[in-house]
Amino acid sequence: MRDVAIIGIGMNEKWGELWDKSIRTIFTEAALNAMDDCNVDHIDSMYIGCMSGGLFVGQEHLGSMLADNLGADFIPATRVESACASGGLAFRQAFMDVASGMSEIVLAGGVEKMLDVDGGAATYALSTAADQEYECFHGVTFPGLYAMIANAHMAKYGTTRKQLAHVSVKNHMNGSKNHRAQFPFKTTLEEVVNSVMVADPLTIMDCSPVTDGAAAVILCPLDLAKKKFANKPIIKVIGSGHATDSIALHDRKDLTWLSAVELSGKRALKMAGKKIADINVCEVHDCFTIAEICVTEALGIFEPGMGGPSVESGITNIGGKIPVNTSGGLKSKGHPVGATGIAQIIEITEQLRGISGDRQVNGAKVGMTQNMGGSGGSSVCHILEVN
Amino acid sequence: MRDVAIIGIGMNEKWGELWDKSIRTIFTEAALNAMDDCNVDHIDSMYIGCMSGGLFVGQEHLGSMLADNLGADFIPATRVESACASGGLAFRQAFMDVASGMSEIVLAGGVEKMLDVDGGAATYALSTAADQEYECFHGVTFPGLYAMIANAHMAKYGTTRKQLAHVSVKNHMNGSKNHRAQFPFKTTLEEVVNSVMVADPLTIMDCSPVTDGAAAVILCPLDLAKKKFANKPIIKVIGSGHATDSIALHDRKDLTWLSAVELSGKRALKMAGKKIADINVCEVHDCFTIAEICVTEALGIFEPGMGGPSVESGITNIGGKIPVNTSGGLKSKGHPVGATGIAQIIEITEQLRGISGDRQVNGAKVGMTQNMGGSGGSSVCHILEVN
Amino acid sequence: MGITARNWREYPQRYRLEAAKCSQCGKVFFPPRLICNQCKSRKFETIKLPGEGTVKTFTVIRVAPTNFIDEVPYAIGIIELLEGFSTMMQIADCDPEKISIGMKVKLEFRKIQSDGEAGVIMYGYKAVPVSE
Amino acid sequence: MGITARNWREYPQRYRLEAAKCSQCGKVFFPPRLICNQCKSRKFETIKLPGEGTVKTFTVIRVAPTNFIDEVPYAIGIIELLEGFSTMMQIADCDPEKISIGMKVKLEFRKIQSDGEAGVIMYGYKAVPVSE
Ligand SMILES: [Zn+2]
Ligand SMILES: [Zn+2]
Repeated sequence: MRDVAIIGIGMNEKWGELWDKSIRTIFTEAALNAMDDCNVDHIDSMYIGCMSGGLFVGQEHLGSMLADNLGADFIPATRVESACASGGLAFRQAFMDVASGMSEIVLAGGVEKMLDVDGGAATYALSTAADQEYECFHGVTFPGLYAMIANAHMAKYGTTRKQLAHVSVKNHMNGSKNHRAQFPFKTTLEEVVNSVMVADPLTIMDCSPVTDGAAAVILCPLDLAKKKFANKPIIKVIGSGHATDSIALHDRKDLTWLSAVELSGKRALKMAGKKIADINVCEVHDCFTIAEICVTEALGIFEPGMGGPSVESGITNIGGKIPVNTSGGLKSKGHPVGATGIAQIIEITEQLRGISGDRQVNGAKVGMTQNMGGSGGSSVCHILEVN
Repeated sequence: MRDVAIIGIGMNEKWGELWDKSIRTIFTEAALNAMDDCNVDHIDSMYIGCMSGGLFVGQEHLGSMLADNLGADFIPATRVESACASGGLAFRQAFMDVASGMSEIVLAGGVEKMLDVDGGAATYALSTAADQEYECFHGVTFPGLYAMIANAHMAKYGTTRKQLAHVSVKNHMNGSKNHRAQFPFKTTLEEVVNSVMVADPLTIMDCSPVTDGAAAVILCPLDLAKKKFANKPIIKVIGSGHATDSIALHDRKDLTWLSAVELSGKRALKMAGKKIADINVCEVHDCFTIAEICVTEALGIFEPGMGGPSVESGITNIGGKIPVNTSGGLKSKGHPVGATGIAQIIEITEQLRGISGDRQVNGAKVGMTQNMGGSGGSSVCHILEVN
Repeated sequence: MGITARNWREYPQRYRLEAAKCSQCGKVFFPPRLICNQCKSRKFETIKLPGEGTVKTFTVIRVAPTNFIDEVPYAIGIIELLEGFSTMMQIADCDPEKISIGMKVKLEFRKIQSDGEAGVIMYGYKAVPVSE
Repeated sequence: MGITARNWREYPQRYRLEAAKCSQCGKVFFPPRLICNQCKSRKFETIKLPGEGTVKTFTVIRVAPTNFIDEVPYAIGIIELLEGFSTMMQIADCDPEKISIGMKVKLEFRKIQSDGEAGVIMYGYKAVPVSE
């Protein structure tokens, strides 16, 4: 396998309620921004992460439509789906495409247009990431699934309501410094705890929002990057890991443990030849506050049960020992499900380039992303290193 | 890139209206049949072609659900979509996974459960392969799009109504010898021409049916195949090509020419180091009779405009110079959209193994598949050779 | 959402609470499967799930999917029915505030939802507290 | 199918028949785009599409999607409005049997469909034969 580098990154100017733009427009914006970032005028192939073009905008076959709208005539363009991990998985397939020697300059993008439908239709679309027949049939929602994980975690480890809130407060603090964030406001423990209850114990301020948005990155062989794209720091993709688990939460032995996250992390670290302690900055899937706590445990950043106390201690803040979700995370930046995994790659790339401004983690050399599908039915991790 | 071989193949016993089985069951049946065919008890990763789990069965995140149901705990499992070319594209990604050195034993599967919804919902789901806002908005259907291609082809080249019917007659003749086919009956030119009109000039007997079905194949490095799986003829994957075109039919200069098919074919032949004349047997995307005519022209099997006269002459029959759709094609075998591309690979694999019985093409050494998305917005081709 | 065959197909096993028990290692699957992920056996026997269990975890849904909006708030949980086997269902006939992990419940057949479009009423199991 | 914002957004350009013409090479795009696939320019000027054109190809839909079932049979075609620029629309006000490739048509604004669920009526352009 060839070594692979990230040479370009791009997003929409801002994520949020992009009523006046269609899915083809928001994707093309992000893709052109990524191409401009590295000054390429063509790409050889393209991968698109999108969870449900069918249910959100009545449009499948996005490979054809989006390559067409990008003016990238006749290239191979592949749409990849793994629920909310679709973006991370598109990046992984693009990585393989370059690593295999099949293509040279490859775009990995993600997009979701979630606000073209009303709230009920969006809730239904998101629920298709869970087991329709044996979970959703009974009236469970995604906040409900994570709320059950939260209650199990609190019962097993004594995790507190306040510790959950700390995740939201930290991520909004980080997001307040990110001009692309959908909700760049700060919040407090009291506001999080006292917001509208969605599924006990999770309030609306424990939940990531519904978002329109897109993101794209450009990959190429490391050798080519060194030769032609060395005007910016070159970011190497040194590890990729992907794992699945049972789609239904109730089929897992330990409801507090995300095995797909654990295994995708271990696989990525093994390929990278790194230990978790080598990671300087991390973007993880905080679709709900409890998710960030469980993920930091499953990745081995903290011992089982120590995710809550750790976020409370400030160790995951910017300036802490291992900053988590410096971008603001899904919570503040927004969560257009197919685009999230690519935006995580962009945040780490910017951190490793040293251009994160107020959010910069000093001396960041190695970063990690973790992108989750459903209630933990799939997970994709990547490890990036500045050359 | 490593050389890659196909070692196992499997389908459901029969395709058709599988009312009593869910998507998870029909996929698992096909996957277990493929694993049994080569006697492997585990797979390292999996790709699933499915056009619209969201709209057909309200279930996305199929990677997680189907790996889980196959008992393949924690493996990477990736769902891939390119409308009706989803299966071919899943095969291509599996090929890259093995070729890159990332995985050893990989399953490429496809599935579509189209009959859980009523006809109106199925028509809507299929229409999401076309441009919702500028094609479907006006009331066009997929038969309608191909009917417009047919009328343009008839006007430009003098292709006749009878020549279209010949495609259906030939494919039903072939399918009558395929026990897995949904509609294994024979038909006549008169029956095709005089059936219920769907979109002029196409009758219901010019159209492939709505089908429940799944298919799966197992790939591994050629070296491993020679070492451990040599009890059956080893089928090498020698070429893979993928291309896109505008999603909207009206955006193409020549409405009779499928550029994505042309380019995907050329790319696959180039990788294989073969010419189109080297192909002994071919499975192509006959979603409508006119499609087979246009595809045989775009692949360069016949000159532009000669697809109609060629099928009329019998040259594409079993026993003809270049047999096309020996399986019965989408028309007779059925067209569960996500599974079709994998079933094409299975037919060619059986032909090259020499186990096609009454459908066997004598002396077949090199075969080709062509799988189409939408009205030609994407196309995936593969070339297989017996070792 | 216009999906019909699915629910017709799933009804019998939901009504009868029929699961598949691996003939080799004993692992229980609901719905039934073709292969056991624990021992790779493909032989199963049909068993009837017990009608009682305990709450492993739960929540109270206060923002519901369209088909359940009239039921809000309602409790839903993961119920352990056998050692190592659990499944999800609503917890009915009790004050959501009184539900706790470890609580004993029994299963009853109830209306689960009505399909917005077709108006079809769908039935299944719910858990209700066992009065001690 | 519950999709609302999309149609609200697409209406203005449908009503006004506004396309984007590449400022560099002149290629016309409808709907407007951010980049020209012919010359890669990102500069466009807004033009109004002509109200007349010719039929490049057509068909008569006899088995229709749910929202169009009441209209069956209806003709639909690809209409060339400018040299090298075509788009799709229904062909109305004529006997479907009389339509032919090369026929001249003009564009009119009509009701296109009503959304089954919301009952929203959607308008757009249709082609009608030019009486010679
Ligand atoms: Zn077992
Ligand atoms: Zn131009």
